[in-house]
Amino acid sequence: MAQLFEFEKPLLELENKIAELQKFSREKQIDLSSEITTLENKLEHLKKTIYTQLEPWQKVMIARHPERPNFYDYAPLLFEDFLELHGDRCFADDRSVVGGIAVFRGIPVTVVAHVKGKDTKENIQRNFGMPHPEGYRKALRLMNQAEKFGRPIFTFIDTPGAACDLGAEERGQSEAIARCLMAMSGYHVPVISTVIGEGGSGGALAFGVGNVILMLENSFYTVIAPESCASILWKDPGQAREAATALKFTSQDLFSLGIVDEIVPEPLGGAHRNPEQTAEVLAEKIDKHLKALKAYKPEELMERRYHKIRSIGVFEREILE
Amino acid sequence: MAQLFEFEKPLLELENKIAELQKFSREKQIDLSSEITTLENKLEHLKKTIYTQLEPWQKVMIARHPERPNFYDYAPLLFEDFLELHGDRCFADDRSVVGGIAVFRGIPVTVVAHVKGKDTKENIQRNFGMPHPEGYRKALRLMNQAEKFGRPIFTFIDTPGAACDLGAEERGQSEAIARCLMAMSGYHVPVISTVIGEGGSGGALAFGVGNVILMLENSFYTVIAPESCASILWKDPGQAREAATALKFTSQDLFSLGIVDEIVPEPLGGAHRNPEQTAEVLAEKIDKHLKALKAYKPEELMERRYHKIRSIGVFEREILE
Amino acid sequence: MFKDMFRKPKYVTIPSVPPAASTKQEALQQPVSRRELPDGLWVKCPKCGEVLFSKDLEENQRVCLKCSHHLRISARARLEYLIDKNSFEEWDTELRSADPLGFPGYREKLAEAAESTGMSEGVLTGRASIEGNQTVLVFNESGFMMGSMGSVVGEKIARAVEKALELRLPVIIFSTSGGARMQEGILSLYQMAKTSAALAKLADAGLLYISVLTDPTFGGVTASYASLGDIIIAEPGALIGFTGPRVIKQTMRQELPPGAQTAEFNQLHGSIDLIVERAQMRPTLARLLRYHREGAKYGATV
Amino acid sequence: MFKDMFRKPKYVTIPSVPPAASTKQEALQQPVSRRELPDGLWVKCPKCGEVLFSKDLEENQRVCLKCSHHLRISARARLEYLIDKNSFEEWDTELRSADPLGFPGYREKLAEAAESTGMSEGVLTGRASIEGNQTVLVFNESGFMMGSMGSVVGEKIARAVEKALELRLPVIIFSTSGGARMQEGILSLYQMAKTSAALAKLADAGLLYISVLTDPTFGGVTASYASLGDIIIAEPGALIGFTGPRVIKQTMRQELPPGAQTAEFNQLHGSIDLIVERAQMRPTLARLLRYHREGAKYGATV
Ligand SMILES: [Zn+2]
Ligand SMILES: [Zn+2]
Repeated sequence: MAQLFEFEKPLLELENKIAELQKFSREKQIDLSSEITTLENKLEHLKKTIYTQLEPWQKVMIARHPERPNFYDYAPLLFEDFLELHGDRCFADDRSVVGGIAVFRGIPVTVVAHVKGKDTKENIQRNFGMPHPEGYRKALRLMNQAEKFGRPIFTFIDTPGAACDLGAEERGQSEAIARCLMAMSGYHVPVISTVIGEGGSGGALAFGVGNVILMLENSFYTVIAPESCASILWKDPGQAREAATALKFTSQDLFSLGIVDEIVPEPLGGAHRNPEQTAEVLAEKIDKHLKALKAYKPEELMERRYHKIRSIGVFEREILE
Repeated sequence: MAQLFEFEKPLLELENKIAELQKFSREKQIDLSSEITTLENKLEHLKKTIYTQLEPWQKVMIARHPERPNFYDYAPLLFEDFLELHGDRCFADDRSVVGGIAVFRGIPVTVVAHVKGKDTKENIQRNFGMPHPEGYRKALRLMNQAEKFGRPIFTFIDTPGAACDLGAEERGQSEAIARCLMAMSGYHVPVISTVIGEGGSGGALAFGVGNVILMLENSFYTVIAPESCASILWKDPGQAREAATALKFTSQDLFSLGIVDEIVPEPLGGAHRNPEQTAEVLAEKIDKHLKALKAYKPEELMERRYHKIRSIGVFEREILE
Repeated sequence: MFKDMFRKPKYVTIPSVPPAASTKQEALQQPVSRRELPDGLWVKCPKCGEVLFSKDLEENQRVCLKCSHHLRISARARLEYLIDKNSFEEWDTELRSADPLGFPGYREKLAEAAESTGMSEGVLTGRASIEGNQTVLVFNESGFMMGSMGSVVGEKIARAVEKALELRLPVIIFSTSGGARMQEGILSLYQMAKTSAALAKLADAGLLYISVLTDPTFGGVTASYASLGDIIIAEPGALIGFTGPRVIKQTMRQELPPGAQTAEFNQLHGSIDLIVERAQMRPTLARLLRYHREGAKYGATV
Repeated sequence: MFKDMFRKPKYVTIPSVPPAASTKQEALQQPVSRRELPDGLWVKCPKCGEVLFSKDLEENQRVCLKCSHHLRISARARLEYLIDKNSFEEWDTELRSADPLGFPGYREKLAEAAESTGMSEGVLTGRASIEGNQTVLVFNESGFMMGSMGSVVGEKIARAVEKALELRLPVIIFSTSGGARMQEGILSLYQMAKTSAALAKLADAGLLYISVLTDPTFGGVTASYASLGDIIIAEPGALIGFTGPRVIKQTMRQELPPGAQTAEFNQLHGSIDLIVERAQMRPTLARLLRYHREGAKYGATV
């Protein structure tokens, strides 16, 4: 069973009680079905209550859940075929970024994704999903090829943020991110970006310039990690929970702010409870948007993306006398 | 006075003899002017004989002369203004490749050049003029900007060849050279390439895809260093002199083969005897060709360059019965 | 006055700074902001410790007379040092930050920043000439919430770039910033994409963009417009990077080598075309503008 | 027979291999060249030393049955393993190397190479289908003067690429080469530029180019067409680089780390998209060709 968070403990207690009753009923041959049904209804109700009223910090916990499906989990569920391609042609193959060509409902597409590891060893290989410059450059190379060959681009965002070490600085991490932003804004193919887990700052945004931006229900997408925000604001990373609320970074927040086009519902309790179902819903959403984008010519796809990004921002206008 | 080669020794002897006579004549107040004039004529004649009949290996020695002017020597003589720009935006600023924007007879141009050091310290900084991948990538970046801004490109070739160390391999030296070749073939601006010293293999060619290819008289441009050729062919690097002849790499050879459009004459004895004069002649040649290229539209400049490069090669055709 | 402004719900009105066209002159006659004029007549160099006569320091464009350290400088002072006298036409002065997330303390911080800098936001945009060369100019103001980029900074830059496109003028941006402005959350993050997208259009149109990095430039600003210059210039010694040195130290659990993230370090690693001293900035930019003037193009001389 | 050919001054005539259209069938029925069929029935794996039954080895596409080492393979054998039966149309078979520099021993070397490989030059070009996907194909022949590139190799590749442009077909090039062919001097060097220029046109036209690197690929070939693939594939263990390991050792005065310049090393350093075992080459290429088929494009399905 999946690792449980504190706020999920009442569910476990109830589940255990039901299991006990079932065992007792079986062993003693006593009919407790009505009691059990009552408890099961109660459990169902409690689940809905807990999972539909998650506060932002609880969503962060779900988004960072070690068993949360990553791109590699979704790839075989979303695509008929996926061929991973490697390297930035310049320095290295960054394992925290995965890309290649996939076939989505008969259409070849280019995919680019952050990938965190599933265990410590893999996390070290993948730098915990935090790309170095060569990761962005690999993605850029693959996306440029998608543009060349007229393939739609699907990006999947799932990173705590850009790498923070000296090597990343030396090799021009800033430039690498900026080039992704600049290039993505100019593509003539459809770009669909989905936040599937953590969307951490510039490292996430580098793959976020989409015609369509989707978010899995329990993912978050933020300018700064809540811990860092709390550190800066209140000199106390322990107040990450408060920062998580202040930053307005849940899928619902981003939908309200007009950044996210649609929220992809997750199974109760989170994507890790049922990756297949999550992928199925996600595939439907992507398919719907991809079909809608077919209405536009290449030039229009580019212009519409530009205007989408261009119009993000909220400000006031002073009236000069 | 410039370092002398073995084949220049007879000139030195004659020069010494003339100096002796002059001194003697001065000290003893004896008129030796007719003897001196005779010797001076003989010297002039000998100079012409030696320097116009240099064998390939002697040209190699002149091209590699430690005092041979490099790009930095020519820049202030060729251009009204030169602003060096740095870096590949990715890994490093390679000091063996120098590039920037210069003003040539009123016209801003992009220049790219190999630069060897003048002494051991500088040679270590500049890796003896042998570029690493970041050198080609800097050049490519600057040349791409020239294309963007419609500036002519002048390249100056002067390298023993590409760097030969593991770092160069790791960072994709082959790809970096190949990208230069590919990109240069497609530019819509005039490209004028001049071999000013050594033109060593792929590292030289990376800057050699010009609409016009010029060579200083005593420079050479080769697929392989004569020493390496001798090693492979005769298992004896000592036979470099023979290899130098076999490889047909002097400016006259390349002119005959139709690779080089024009030879830029050097002062008797080599460019290092009079860099100013060399630069002046070179500037005239470049100016002439640049003016001639103005007859063509951007698309034509590209197509003509393509056909120039495309038509290089000599082969036979078997007649099938 | 500024505080009042930020408490009003939507459209607010203030009559004074930053100036409408009529007060432009006045603004230019105020070469340095209050912040930079020390209470006393003496300023201590933060690098070498030398105590300098503040008038000498200002005359030297706030470059230490002893160690050549480039002290931080306000957007308006920089503008002064750079442009042809009275040539500046400021744009989009009426834009003001909102508080779209209702972020704790944000409105107060904005008011304080406005108060201390005399600016309405962390960026100044407009057009001017440098040695006779017309250009669009953008200056971050480090004194305004560390030059951080929120919706207004992003919007003003995007507008300036679009205006350059319309006028077919080059763009020069002087960056100094701590990064994206946390208080506007995801909206700030997407200003990186917005400014980069505008610059993509400028590049497509074949227009020149010069990025000048000054101390300090970090985070979302470095990872967007600041790194996209056709030519990238930095002031000597300026600290430039994505992640700040403290965070790197924590993550790597080791000291950074001396000189890490300086302009010189960045140039060595290929990120920067030129390091230009403040006194040379004006002639260098003029030179680059001349190189790229439409009439100077090869094609144009046919 | 070949020797005679190279002694004649300009146009020479030979009736047999390589085949005109009529003899194509025959050539295809000869799956491996003489060189690869050992005198005996046994072959020793150069990597693990295992002695293998030569028929088994051929059936396994010359991949060691014990250690999976990929032994070198002739251009024609590779073609055989790869394409749909009888689908190959060979191009430009009539081109022959001249000796433009009068280089010592060159004509003899050419004759020997022709004799030992049964090929007229170090490259095979043409079109074929792979699992029904039409493509232009190029194979270097390592047995022909180490697969070195002179005027004919460059010309045949440039023509094949230009033909692909005309036919709007993708191009797949299998490289194996010691580099540019020294015996043709500067002419060989410029074949690097020539092949790269042709590929630039192919790229401009939006056509796919797949580069497959096989053991060994070095020098001027790696630094031109071999590194310009939209997708770059390598066979496992293939040695790939610009400078050969011996020269690097001499220059650096140190041993190379184990595995340096292998396909795996190159992939780690970002140069290679995919490492594909010989047995998987056909389906993998077919898959990539399908992805890029005109009809498979997003626009085309509207
Ligand atoms: Zn000081
Ligand atoms: Zn074996």
